[in-house]
Amino acid sequence: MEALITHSPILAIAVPLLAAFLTPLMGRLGPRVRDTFVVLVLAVVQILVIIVAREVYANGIQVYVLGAAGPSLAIPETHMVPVRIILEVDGLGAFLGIMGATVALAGAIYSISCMKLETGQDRFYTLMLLLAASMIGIQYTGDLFNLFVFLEILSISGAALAAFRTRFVDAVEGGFKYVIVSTIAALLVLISIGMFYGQYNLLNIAAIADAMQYTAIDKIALALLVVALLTKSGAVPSHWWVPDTYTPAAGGTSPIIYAASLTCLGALFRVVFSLYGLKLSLSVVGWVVIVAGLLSMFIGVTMALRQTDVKRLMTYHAISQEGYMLLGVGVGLAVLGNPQAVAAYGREAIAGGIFHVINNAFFKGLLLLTGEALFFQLGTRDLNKMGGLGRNMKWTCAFFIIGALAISGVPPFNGFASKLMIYESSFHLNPMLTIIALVVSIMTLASFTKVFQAAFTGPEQPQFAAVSSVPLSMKVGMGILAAATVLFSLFPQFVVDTIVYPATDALLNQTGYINAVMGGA
Amino acid sequence: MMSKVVRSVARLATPAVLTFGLYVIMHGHVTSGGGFQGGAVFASAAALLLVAFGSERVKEHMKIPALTGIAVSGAVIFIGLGFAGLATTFFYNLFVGSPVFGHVPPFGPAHEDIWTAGVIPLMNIGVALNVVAGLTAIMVVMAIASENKRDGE
Amino acid sequence: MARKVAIGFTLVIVGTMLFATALMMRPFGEPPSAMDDYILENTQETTGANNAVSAVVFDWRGYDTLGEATVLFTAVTAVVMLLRRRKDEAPE
Amino acid sequence: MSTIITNAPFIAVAALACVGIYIMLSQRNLIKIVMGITIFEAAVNLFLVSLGYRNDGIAPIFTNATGIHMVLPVPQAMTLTSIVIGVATTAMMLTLIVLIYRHTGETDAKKSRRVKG
Repeated sequence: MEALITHSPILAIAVPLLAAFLTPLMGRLGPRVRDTFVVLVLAVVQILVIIVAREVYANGIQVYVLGAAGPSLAIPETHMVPVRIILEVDGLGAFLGIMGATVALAGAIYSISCMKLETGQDRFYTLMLLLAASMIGIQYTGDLFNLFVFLEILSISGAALAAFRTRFVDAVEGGFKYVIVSTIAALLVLISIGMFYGQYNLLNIAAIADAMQYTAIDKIALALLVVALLTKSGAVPSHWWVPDTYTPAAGGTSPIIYAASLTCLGALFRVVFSLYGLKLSLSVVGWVVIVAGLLSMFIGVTMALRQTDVKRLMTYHAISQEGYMLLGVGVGLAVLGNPQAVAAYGREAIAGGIFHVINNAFFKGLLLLTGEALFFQLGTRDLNKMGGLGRNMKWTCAFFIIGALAISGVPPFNGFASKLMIYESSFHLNPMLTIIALVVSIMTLASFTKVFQAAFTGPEQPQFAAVSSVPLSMKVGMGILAAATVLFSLFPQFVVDTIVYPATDALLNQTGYINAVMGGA
Repeated sequence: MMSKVVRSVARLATPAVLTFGLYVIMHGHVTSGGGFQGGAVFASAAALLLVAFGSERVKEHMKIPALTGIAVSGAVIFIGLGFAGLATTFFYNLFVGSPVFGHVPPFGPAHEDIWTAGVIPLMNIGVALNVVAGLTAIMVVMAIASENKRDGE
Repeated sequence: MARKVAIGFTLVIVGTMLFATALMMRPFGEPPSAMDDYILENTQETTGANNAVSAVVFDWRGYDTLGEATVLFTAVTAVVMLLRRRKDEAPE
Repeated sequence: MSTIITNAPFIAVAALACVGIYIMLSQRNLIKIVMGITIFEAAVNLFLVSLGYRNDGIAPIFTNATGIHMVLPVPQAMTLTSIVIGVATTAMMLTLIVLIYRHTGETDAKKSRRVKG
């Protein structure tokens, strides 16, 4: 047991990797064996991630040194800097690890019956496991170059999953856009890694943060990293690839690809807070993030109002919700240098932003799955052709209502809880921010009311009269995310206190992050 | 399918390329080279055959399921060696000092000694299998895809 | 026209950043080397390998190489999956 | 002026990267865009490997070495990783171009990429 806890960070990454290598062989034993195998592995990963999280919340940052004579031997004797790759799991990493594992599990279960008739399923599940492993790998790593490597695994598997249904031209184009954007973003990350390496001869995040002089080159590297990771997470200046990629993504993969984008957002927070921290020119960077957030919110929701494709509409809301996360974290970032302001509202703002990340992964993922369920049953995503489906697709309808209410921030759902934290705290910085956020929230509600009316109420369409309820595994997949949403809605304060604030404090406490590797007081 | 000259040269060159690739893979831990480089050399032989004989003939000998199997086994060997070190840490080099590839040279310039470096030579083999099968599979699949297109036009 | 302006603008910004970095970077050929010196001095003792690059690839930073092999595996899986023969296409 | 001469490799990297970015942005043909990305990638690899050069250093291999003044090994390992990753992404991009071509009969970004939303 002790050994399991010690090695759990690496096992949470290595087990899905090994399973991904074995999935093609499992496929030869038949689809049932393979599906069971994949779901079992993802369940094991979920357990491992929770073990890691418990350990992190109980005993602080977990460090695991790969290949050393002991897992906690971060710096070799007679030496000053870390040499080997180090996994460093802090509150944020553990928190986003739980998010990734949960969404991956739900998506995999959902896919079992959704993908039953497709060819190439062995490789589909292989890529799904690789995507899950890379999400956890990005969150847990403490090494910049390793982050780049896992970012590439994420990009390639994500693009392949988005393009999986190659018979549709939009799927192929979505995958192509995703791989182009990801490759360029990853190369920008790699250049900035080279800049750090050239100056400090270090690759470990904590060690670079410790040695950081904040020279002009570091500022350029910061710009490149922020641009690259914002692009990967789909915030506004480079949001154009998001709808094209998520909309055609097959089966249960669209929420996983969405969670992968949120993972990149987590990597952005890691870079800004743990790598640079207080050395930043805080108000400038904070306001850049706030403005990106406001634009994402506003442009996302206005574009969503015009859509008639149900999944495409949801993806624009995904952009818009990402704006809330950036707004919350940006407000916190802008006042990071001022301890009183941080205590008064900065900490709450960041917590709101981070809480919104996990909430979104659940209810946005749920909405994307209901959109895919409609497509699965009807063969179309066009809202104008739907109607009266509430009678025949009761479960999908119920799940949609949960997701839509939560995303619009209607009390008492968890979307309201996290948005309230963002409203309250951004009000202190500038009341205008709160007003814009509120308006966007109302527009979100309006947009989802429209979808609800178009798809589930109204006269029954004759060609869809025979539509039946979705298969069991799809219900279970949606049910997992719906249950998570409801659970978070029932006990928001408990969730905030047990997992959100530890993640926030991990971001705020840069010294703690550095000392976990570098030692010292 | 290219002309007879090209095919004969390809036939002659392939064994040499394969031997050199094998050398690069097996000596990766003592001289420059390694699993990736040697694997790429090895796969270039497949590229040569594809160009010389055309995908129609080559794909009869290089089946995708077999190539996938080889790639999987290579990757599993590699990650398995990582798991093997788990008693200490993941990726711990557990064969240093053991009877298997266990010699430890003293610091400084050394003579060529194959029997060194612990798990590194084994990992080289695993990676090489992965790279050879992977690159070959990519080339064969792409060649088949482009031939189908030509037929359809 | 707008497109050309946008291209020029991006190019100027990125180009300035890159050239500025090139000029401000420490002189070529005189790198700081705390981490790499440690690796060079201890490679033979710790890993037994004479080839320091191989030792870095498979031992000191072996986990990166696992990621790298995985990237290749991912790409192979993806390419074979995407170019699969579809059901509606006639078999040969 | 002297910086330009001593740091000539880094400047070459910047120039090569600009060429790659220009091709990436200005071309309409998907294959040419991929070529631009590949050139940019080559620039990044050159940057990484040039970071590890030490004046008069030899290759970091102790077998039959002539001294122990060696160049840094880590950048070489990173470049190796980045090259392999580059191969993987290029294969992925080309595959998707093949599929786009099958659907549309075009490799031109303007004609094949439908503008929506």
